[in-house]
Amino acid sequence: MELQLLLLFMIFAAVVAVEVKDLLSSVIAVGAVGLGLSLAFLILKAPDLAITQLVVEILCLIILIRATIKKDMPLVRDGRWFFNTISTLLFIALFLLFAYFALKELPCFGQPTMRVAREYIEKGLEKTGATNIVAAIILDFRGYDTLGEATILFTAVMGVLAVIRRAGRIKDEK
Amino acid sequence: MKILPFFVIIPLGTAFLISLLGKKIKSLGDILANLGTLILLALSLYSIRLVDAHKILVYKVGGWIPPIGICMVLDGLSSFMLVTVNLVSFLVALYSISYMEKYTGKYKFYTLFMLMLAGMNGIIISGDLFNLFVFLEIASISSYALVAFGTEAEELEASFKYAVMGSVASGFILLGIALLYSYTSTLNMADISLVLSEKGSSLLVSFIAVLFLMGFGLKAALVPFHAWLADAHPSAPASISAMLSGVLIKVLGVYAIMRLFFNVIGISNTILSILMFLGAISMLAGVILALAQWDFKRLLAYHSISQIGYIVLGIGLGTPLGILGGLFHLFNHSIFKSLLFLNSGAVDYSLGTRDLREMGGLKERMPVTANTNLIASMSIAGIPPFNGFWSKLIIILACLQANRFGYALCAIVGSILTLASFMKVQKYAFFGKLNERWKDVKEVPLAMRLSMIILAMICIIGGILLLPIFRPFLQSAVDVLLLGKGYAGIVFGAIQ
Amino acid sequence: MSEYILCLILFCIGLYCVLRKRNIIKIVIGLGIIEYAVNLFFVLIGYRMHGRAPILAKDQQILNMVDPIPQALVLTSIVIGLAVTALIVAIAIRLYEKYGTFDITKINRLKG
Amino acid sequence: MKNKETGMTLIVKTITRLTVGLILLYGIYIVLHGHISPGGGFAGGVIIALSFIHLMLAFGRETALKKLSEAWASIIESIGAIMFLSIAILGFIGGHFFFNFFLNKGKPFDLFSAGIIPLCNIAISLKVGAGLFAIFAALVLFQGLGEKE
Repeated sequence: MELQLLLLFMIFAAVVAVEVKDLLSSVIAVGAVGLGLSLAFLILKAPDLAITQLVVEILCLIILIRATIKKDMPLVRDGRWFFNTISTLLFIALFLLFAYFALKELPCFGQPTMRVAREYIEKGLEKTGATNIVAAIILDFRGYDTLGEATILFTAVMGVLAVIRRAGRIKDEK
Repeated sequence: MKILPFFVIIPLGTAFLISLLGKKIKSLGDILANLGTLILLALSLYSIRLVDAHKILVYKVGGWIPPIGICMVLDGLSSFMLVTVNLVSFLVALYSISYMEKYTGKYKFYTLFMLMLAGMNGIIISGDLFNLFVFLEIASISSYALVAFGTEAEELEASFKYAVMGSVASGFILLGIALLYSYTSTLNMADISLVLSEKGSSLLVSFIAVLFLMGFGLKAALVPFHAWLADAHPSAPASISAMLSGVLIKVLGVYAIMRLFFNVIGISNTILSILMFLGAISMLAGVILALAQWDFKRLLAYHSISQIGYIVLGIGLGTPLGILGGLFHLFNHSIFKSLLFLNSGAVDYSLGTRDLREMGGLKERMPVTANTNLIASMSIAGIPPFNGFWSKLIIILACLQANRFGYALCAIVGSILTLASFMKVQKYAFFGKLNERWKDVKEVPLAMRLSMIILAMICIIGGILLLPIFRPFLQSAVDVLLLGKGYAGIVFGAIQ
Repeated sequence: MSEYILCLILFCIGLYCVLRKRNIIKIVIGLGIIEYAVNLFFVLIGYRMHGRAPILAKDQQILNMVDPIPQALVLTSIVIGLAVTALIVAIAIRLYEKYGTFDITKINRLKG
Repeated sequence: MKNKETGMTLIVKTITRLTVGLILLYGIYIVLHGHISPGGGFAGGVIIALSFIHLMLAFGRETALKKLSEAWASIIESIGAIMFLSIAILGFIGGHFFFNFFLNKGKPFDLFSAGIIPLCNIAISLKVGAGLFAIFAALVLFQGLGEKE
C-alpha cells in the first residue's frame, strides 16, 4: 500500500514539476520525484539502487540548477497549440489504453518468473565470491555491460568537454 | 575463434589512449584512429572467411554459458554489417586527417569517433538484448556530441533536437526491454526467441513490437519520425555526416529492426506490411522534400530518408529476393551516400559555402571532387552500370514478384525524382560557368582525395564485378533473416 | 497491476512534458521523468512479495530474494540517464549563450 | 575586485572544512566494500566527485581546481577507463574476455575476496569520480568565461 502512496506522490510531484511557472521550483519538484524514486527502491528491496539514485539525484540537481536562469515562458494558446495538445493527449491516452490491456499478460506484481535469476542467487556466492549478488552480476556475470556503462560516462564527459569548447573552428586569417 | 571481442576492444582502447595522450602528441590521433580502423577492416574481412567455414560463431564473455552470461554472436548478417561499417569508417578516418584540421580539439573528435565506432560494432556482434541497448546508447551519445562539434548556433540547435528525440526513443526501447524481460525472464536474444515461441502470440508481444518499432524507427528516421535527421546530419562535420547517414542510422535503426523482428520476436504479416508502408512513405516523402533544397548537405540528408525507405521496403517484402535487394542497397547506400557527403565536405573545405546557387563550374578547379561526385550521383539515381542501379532493380523486381505493383511504381517514381534532384546538383555545382569568386580555388589535400577515389572505385566495381562475387556473402546474410526463429536453435547449437 | 499503470502514467507525464513544453530546461526535466519511470518499472517487475534484498548475510539461508537482474540493469540505466542529462545541459547552456533564450520556438534557424 | 572573498560565508566554509574529508572517506569506504554491502564503484565514485564539488561550491572554483585541476581530472578518468579495460583484457589469461581470473576467490565477507570485483570497483570509482568532476568543472568554468566577455 505504501508503494502506491509513494507512486501517487511521485506523480503529483511530476505534475508540479511540469506545470509550475518558476523554473527553480520545477527543478526542486523533480528532485522530489527523484527522492521518491530512491525511497521506492528501498521499499522494493534494492538498497544498491537507492544509494546510487540518491547521489545521482543530488548531482543531477546541482547540474540542473546550474542551467536554470530564468522563469518559464508565458503560454501562447493559438489554434495550433490547442490542436497539438489534443493530439498529444489522444496519443498518450491510446498508449495507456493499449498498455492496460497488454500488461494483463505480465506475471502478477510480486511474482516474477526468475528463470535465469535463480541461478545467480543460488550459485552467485560460490562462483564469484561476492556476497552482494548485484555486484556479482554487474561486475562478473554481466561485466561486459558495465564496461559499456563506464564507456557511456566516458563518452558523456568527452562530449561535454567537446561541446563546451570556446571556438569550434579555426578561423581563416583574412 | 577469439577475434570477436576485439571488434569492441580495439576501438575502445584507441579511444581511451587518444584521450589520454592526444593532447600532448598531436599526430597520435591521426595515427591511432587510422591504424585502428584499418585493423578492424582487416578483421571484418577475415570474419567473412570465418562465417564461411563455421556458419556461426558464439563467444561467451567471461566464460559464462549464455543465458547466465552475455554472448557475442557472429553470423552472416553480423559479418555483412561489420564489413560495411568498418569499410566506411576506415575511409572516413582517412578523410578526416586533412578535413578536421579546420576544427579545434581534433583529438576529442577522434576519441568520440572511435567511441561511436565501438558502439556500432558492439551492437552488431551483441547477442544479448540489454547489451545491445547499452552499445546503442554509446553510439547515440557520441553522435549527439559529434553533431554539435562545430559549436555554432545551428549545430547546437540540431544537436539538441537530435538528443531529445534520441533520448525519447531510448526510453521506448528500454520500456520494451523491461516488458520483454518480465514476460520471458531472460535477456539473451536466442533464449527470448525460444520462450516466445513456446508461449505463442499475445497482445503483450504486439505492444512490445510497437514500442520497438517506435524506438528503432526514430533512430532509423522512418517517415513519421524523420524530422530530426534533416537538421542533425547536415550540421555535423562532413566526415561525421558521412558516418551518420552512411552507417549509423542503418546499424541503430535498420539492423536492430531486422535482428529483433526477424530473429527474436518473429515476423508476422502485419509487421511486414507496416514496414513496407513506412518504407514506401519515407521513400517518396524524403525525395519530394529534397527537391526543394538549395543547401548541398541538407539535400543529401533528405535523400538519406528516401534511401532508407528503399532498404526498409526491400526488407519488408519478406521474400528472399526482396531481402537480398534491401541488404545490397544498404551496402551500396552506405558507400555512395558517404561519398556524396565527403564531396560536400570537400566543396565546403575549399569554398566555405554549402549553397548550391553560389557554386558553379567547379569541374575545372576541383576535378577529383567533381568526377567522384558524378559517379556517386549516377549511383544514387540508379543509372545502369553503377551499383545503385542493381540494388534498386532487385528491389523493384522483388516487388513485382510479390505482386506489389503499387510499391514497385512508388520505387520507380522515387528513382526518377532522385535523378532529377541530382541533375540539379550537377548543373549548379560542377558544370556551367565558373563563378569569378572561385577563380583560385584549389583541389583538396591528398588524404581527402584518396578516400573519395577509393569510394568511387567501389561504386563502379560494385556495379559491374562485385555482384557475382558478392552473391555468396550477401546470401549468407539473407539466410540469417530467412531463418527467422531458427536463429535460436543455431545459436544454442554453436554453444556446445 | 495498479503499480504498473501508475508507473506508466509517470512515463506519460514525462512524454507530455517533452512533446508540449517550450522551455529547454522543462524538456530536460521531462526526459528525466521518463528515465525515472522506466527505471522504476524495471525494478517493479523484479519485485517479489515479502522478498529480501539480494545481499547475503552471514549464516543465512537463501530463500526468498527479489530478482537481482533488473537491479543490475537499472544501475546501468541510471548512469545512462546521468550521462544524457549532463550532455544535454551542456548543449542547453551553449544554446542559451548563442540565442539568448530558452524558448525552443525561438531557436529555429534551421528549417525546411 | 573581491578576490579574497570567493565562495560562501565563513560558517559554510568552516563546516565544509570539517565535513569534506568525511564525505571523501565515506566514498572510499563505499567503493572498497562494494562486493560485500550495498553501494559499489559507481555510487562511491559519485560521492567522491560530490566531495570535490562541495569544496568548489563552498570555496569557489580556484581552491577546488588547485586540489584537482580539470586536466588532471581528465587524465585520471582516462587512466580509470584503461584500467577497467585492462582488467577485462587480462581475463584472456583464463581464456575469456572478462574472465574472473583469480582462481582463489578468498573467504566470503572479507575485504579481499571475490577476485576481480573489488579491482573493477576501484577502476570504476576513479573513472566516475574524475569524470563527473570534470563535467562539473567544465560547466562552471564555462560560466566564468562567459561573464568576462
